[in-house]
Amino acid sequence: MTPAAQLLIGLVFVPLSTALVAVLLPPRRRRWAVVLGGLAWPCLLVPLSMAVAREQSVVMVFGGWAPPLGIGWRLDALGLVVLWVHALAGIAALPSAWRRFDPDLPESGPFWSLWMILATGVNLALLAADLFNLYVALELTTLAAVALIATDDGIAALAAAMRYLLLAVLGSLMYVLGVGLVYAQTGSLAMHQPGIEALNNVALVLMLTGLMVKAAIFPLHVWLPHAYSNAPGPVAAIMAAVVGKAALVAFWRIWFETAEAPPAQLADFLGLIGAAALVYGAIAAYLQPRLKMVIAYSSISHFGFLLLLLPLASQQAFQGAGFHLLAHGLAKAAMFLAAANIVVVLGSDSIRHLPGLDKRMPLEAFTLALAGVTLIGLPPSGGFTGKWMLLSAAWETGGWFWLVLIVLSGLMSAAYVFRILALTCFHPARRAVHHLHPRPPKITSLAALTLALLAVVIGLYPHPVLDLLGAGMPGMVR
Amino acid sequence: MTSAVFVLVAAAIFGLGVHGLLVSAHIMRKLLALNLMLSALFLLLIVVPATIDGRPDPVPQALVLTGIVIAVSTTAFALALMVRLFRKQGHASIHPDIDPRLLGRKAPSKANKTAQGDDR
Amino acid sequence: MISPWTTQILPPAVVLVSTLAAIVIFVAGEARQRLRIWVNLTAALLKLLLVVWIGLEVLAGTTFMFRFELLPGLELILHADALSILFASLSAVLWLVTTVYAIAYLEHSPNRARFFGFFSLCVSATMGIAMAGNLLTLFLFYELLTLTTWPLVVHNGTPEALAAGRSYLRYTLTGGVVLLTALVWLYGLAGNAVFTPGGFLAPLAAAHGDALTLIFVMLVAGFGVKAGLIPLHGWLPKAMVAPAPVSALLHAVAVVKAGAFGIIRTVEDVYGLELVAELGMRLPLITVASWTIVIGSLLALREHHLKRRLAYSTVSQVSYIVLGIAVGGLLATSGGMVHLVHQGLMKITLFFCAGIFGLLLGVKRIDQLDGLGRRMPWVSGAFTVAALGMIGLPPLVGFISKWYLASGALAAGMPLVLAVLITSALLNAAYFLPLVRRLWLNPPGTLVEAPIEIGRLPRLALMSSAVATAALVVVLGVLAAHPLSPLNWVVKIAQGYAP
Amino acid sequence: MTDLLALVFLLSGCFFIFAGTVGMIRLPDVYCRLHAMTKADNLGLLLICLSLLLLDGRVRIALLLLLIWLLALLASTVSAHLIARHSRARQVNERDGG
Amino acid sequence: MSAPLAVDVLLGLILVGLAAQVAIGEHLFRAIVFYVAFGLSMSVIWARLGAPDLALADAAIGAGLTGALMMVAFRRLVEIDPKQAQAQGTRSSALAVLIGVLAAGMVATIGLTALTLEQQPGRAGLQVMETLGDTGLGNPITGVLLVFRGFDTLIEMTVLLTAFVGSRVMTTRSRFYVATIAGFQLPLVRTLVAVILPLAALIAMHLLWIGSDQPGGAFQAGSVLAGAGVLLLLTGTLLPASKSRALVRLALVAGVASLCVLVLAPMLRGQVAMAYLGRGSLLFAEALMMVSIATSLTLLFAGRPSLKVGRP
Repeated sequence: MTPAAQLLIGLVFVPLSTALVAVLLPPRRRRWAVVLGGLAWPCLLVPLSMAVAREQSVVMVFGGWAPPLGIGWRLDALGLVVLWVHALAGIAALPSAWRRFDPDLPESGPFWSLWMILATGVNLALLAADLFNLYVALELTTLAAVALIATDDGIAALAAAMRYLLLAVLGSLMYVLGVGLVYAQTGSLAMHQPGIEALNNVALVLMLTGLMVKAAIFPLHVWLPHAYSNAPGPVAAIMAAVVGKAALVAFWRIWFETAEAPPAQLADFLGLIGAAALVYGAIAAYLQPRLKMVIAYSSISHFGFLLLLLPLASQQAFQGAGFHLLAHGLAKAAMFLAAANIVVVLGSDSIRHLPGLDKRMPLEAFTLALAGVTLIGLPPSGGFTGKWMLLSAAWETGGWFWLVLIVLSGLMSAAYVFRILALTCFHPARRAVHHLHPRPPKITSLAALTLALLAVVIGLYPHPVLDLLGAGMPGMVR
Repeated sequence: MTSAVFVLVAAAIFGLGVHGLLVSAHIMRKLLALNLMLSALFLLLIVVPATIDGRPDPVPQALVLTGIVIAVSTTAFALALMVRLFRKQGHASIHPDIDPRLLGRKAPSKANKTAQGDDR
Repeated sequence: MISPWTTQILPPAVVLVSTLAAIVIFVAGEARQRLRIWVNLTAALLKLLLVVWIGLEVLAGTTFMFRFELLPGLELILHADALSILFASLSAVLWLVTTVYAIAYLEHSPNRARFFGFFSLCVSATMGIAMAGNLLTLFLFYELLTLTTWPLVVHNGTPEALAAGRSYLRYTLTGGVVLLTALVWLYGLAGNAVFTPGGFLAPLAAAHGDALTLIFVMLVAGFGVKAGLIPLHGWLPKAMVAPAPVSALLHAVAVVKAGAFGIIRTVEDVYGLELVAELGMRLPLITVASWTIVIGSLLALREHHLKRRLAYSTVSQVSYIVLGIAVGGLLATSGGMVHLVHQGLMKITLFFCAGIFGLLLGVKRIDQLDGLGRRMPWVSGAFTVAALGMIGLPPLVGFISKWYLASGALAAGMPLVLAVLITSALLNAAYFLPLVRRLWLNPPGTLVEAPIEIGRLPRLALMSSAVATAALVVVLGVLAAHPLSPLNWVVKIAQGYAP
Repeated sequence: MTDLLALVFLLSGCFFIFAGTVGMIRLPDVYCRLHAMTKADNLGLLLICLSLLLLDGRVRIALLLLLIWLLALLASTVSAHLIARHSRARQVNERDGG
Repeated sequence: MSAPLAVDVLLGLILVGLAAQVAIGEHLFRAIVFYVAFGLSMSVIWARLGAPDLALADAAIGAGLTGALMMVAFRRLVEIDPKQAQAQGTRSSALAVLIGVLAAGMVATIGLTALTLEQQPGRAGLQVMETLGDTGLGNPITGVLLVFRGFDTLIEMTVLLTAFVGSRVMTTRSRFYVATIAGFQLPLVRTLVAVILPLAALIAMHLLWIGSDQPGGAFQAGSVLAGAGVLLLLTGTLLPASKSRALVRLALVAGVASLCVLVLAPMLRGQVAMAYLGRGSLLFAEALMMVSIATSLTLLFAGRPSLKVGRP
């Protein structure tokens, strides 16, 4: 068992054991344990990144039982990128969570262990190279996420959590049905199945639909906006950064790896769904009355954007999409953390209360602006890099429709971002709230700002990430 | 032949579950319906793959066993969530209403009462 | 001779000076007024010195080139050729003046930290445009310029300001999107290419003629938005709600000139005029330019709000540049390019004066100008000089550019263009002379609002900056023959393009 | 011979259970229903267990069947008892109430 | 039609009928009761299909515990607001019926077509059967659950733990609640407890012990114990306690922890993660899993972090 593979084990078992310890500890001590664990597992990513850069992927098999008998794990560049987003967002969320989930609050007891369980689930979902292992990972993630949303005890949050739970169960049901069909056809649950000329399309569609529910892709997105916008700030940040993306990565993997030769019409159809999601999300975001709702709907729009990888399906497009995953994750986490502070101070995130924010909370306003730039994809920013790669991929494959769509997506994001910014900074402040709650400690704002800056700066020096993603995906380029 | 029969049975149960899920507003009814659908799914998972010397393939059996435990865990959690939601909003169905607090208005007094009344 | 390292580091340095200033200003916050003023002035001076230094080096034949690979096959290039120096020095000088003016102008208004922060950012974006060594870099700073000028447009935070900002974004971001599309396409065809006099696309013309044509149209449209080519000019008059220094900067230097500059780069350094003509794009370009010149003047004639009239006059004047480029030939090209500088000086003077009138006397409309000449002789004098320059009265700068344009048009055998120039000159006269008459000859009317009192120093600063630019208008006109005058500089550039 | 016996047991067991079920449905009030269910069903179950016991004949199985019957007996006894108590308590309440 | 097939059809019809009662029955409570019946007949079908492990699990967990949890949740609703608790709000529509029928048709076609798929020779199930000999286990399902795909089981246990911790989020705030329905003072109840408790323990141990060779194992055993726990709660022998105890928390995480040990211990000895360590290790893990399953399910039923002994 190579050392790199042992690090893989660590990626799952450090958060998991942290969660167990947190359950064992008395409530007052839990957050210390979680801070340690939450800072510990990201350290593993450094050597792992080197390993992945050396040989495209790190593989391990449990108990030496080779698939299809046993379970295998595989860490590739894409998974690594999302793991980095997860790590950074998690670390940045720590101060905010520390402040929000004070041990005196009843919900703080479960919160800390649930957070680490969520981390476990996400990391596992990114590692799993086995269809059923992926299912259990996603179940774990969903359950933890729902519970975390419910830690905000408001009616809206509870209802949102409930809707999320029901839909997620429905989604995993379809997914497992698909997995069952795959097993019936191929007799194996491995994600990468050599020797199958073509996967049963019914199975493929079932699995993809199930994952679309979990990744909140347009027609099946209904759970997301309320869930994200009513969850406590740090929770929303982490979920927006990785939970949807883990499902999306699984979606891509199944599309490109499990299904050897996915039908082209299906690719175009999914691309169109992505287009619809893109437009719908942007319009909806523009119409929202609450900041966090705007951010949540923008996520839907961007997931649609990422779906455009399927019709383009070139290595360059993959690099672009992967990079956009990174930039978007960081920007979203930053925005939600900033929004969390805004809610703390203004007591609400209704955009009627934003005017004059640039004087009250300049750091938050700046964070929103920077992250917004990335979302729009204005140069120079991570968003622009991803957009550019996808654009040139679209140009090479002659996908003019996709090209125009991607270009327009920037404009649509600009619409809702500048709506917020205009209100934040430039509306005469007379209609703003007057009685303010005490500011949260500055470090929470700085954490958010750092993420936003990172999302912009990676656009200036994207080479390492792009080189990582350069290997592409098995069976990806048609 | 046997398996064909059970496939049909599973299909029927699945359809009933979907129907129940659609028509009932009560969360517990939805949960029941989902559990029905899950049972149908498990039945399919066992019946569809070919048997190995007369008994169902052990791998799907293990998967279903896992699935059953996950299902009961999810249900238990969902029930706790439902009770809490019921206590706060006074009825056991999902409303997309957004929380009035967040729009800066005063929350409706009823919601307030139920909220504080039973807390802690 | 200077070390190669310096030649690499100077162009980004020119850009970053004002960025650093912006950061300092933002961090320092609203209260630290003295610090802000000093940072502003020192940064402006430093930038001016750097630009002059680079200019002299370029004159000595040094080449400045800074490369940074943004993406594989996608480079960020900052370089300094004569043309960039022309634009850079213009912005540097006018930034210095405008800073002085703005400090005085905004003395009592809120949010000055934000204003000056974005103001400096806006300038570094302009510098980036000037120094850009390839289309991507140009586009990048062009978008940054959009981003950084928006806060200035909506600075007042009034609903009108917000509306103006919205339309500004609508136009410019759409333009940016068009540019982006064209850019992707161009990179797909030609790869990552540096600006080269005479263009680098000629080899592709045979294979992808139509594609190139379409790309050209998209590029010109994209830049034309900011250059205010009719019918893409809609945002400009609306943007007049911004404070006077902003309108001065936007409409004399940063934004509109950036658009014009982009068109120059496209025509001369990406396509080359021959290729443009070959693609049959030259005549359309000339037509659009002339059309904009005439229509812009007519619209200006119709406008009774002072700043808006100036804005429309900008619309018409900036197209002189495009016209000169499109007509081509040594004379016309230099005429167009030199107008980049000359129009900048004249227009900024006009806006300074308009701003002073508005601030001190609450004068916003034309019919309120009556008899201000006696009330404020210096300012009115500056205004008059600039206005006459606009009309093209010798020996003022306006005359020089128009003269070169006209003779270029004749040299290129385009009498129609000459007609256009004459018409526009007449129209200019028609909408500027009445103002001059009102200033000096009409009896003073009653003031709309009582003059607000500001300190002597700020008042002096306002006046002097206006007078200074006006003086430049005269001096550069008189000394046009001097070897370092913009004219000779431009002629050198033009020789590079149209020998 | 044993098969015959088993068959008789089985059929009678089925009969009792059937009777119990009918009683459960037909009889007027809780107590009668409980009466029918518990008695008839337990007897029926016993008979069925006996018949299975005869059919199989292994001691271990026999013990298991016996255990099953005892458990069922216990369960039904307790549940019947509780149900009866509960309904009686409710009746008392109603009488006092109205 | 042959006799066994007739039996299948009969069982299927019963199952569908019960499902219909659950899905579109009038009263919620009756629906729950019917769901329990549904689970039981489901386990009969598992037995019929030759999957006794599933039969046991579904009878104990699917029918018994899920039913118990649903009933107690229902009782809480009634406690809070009897009127609203039953409020159905079912709006039956032709569209819903149509969609249901379509879904059924879809599943039927999928299943029937899947039946016709030809099977790969090297599929996992066959490999399990071949490799099982090396592990010295008799029950292939235990082999898959704890040896070949043991990691799934680890996550599955974590899911159970998560369900408990997650429900704590809600229950920390809600009012204290006692699930007792029968007074402990009744002598009969006392006998019941006195008889059932040791018996349940015995059965659990039995299931655990034979699990590696015959149907049974940690899940079945744990759910039997959990059933006993529910009985104790119902009879008031045990009462929910809001003061969480370290011992209880230990019992909760023991299962996951033991599986973690199964994964990590081989690595300490330089082997690959989760290398097979022999039956003893499995028994150890399963015992702890049983404890965890029993504890967490009982506590989920109690809706409290801990238990205390009720005094008669």
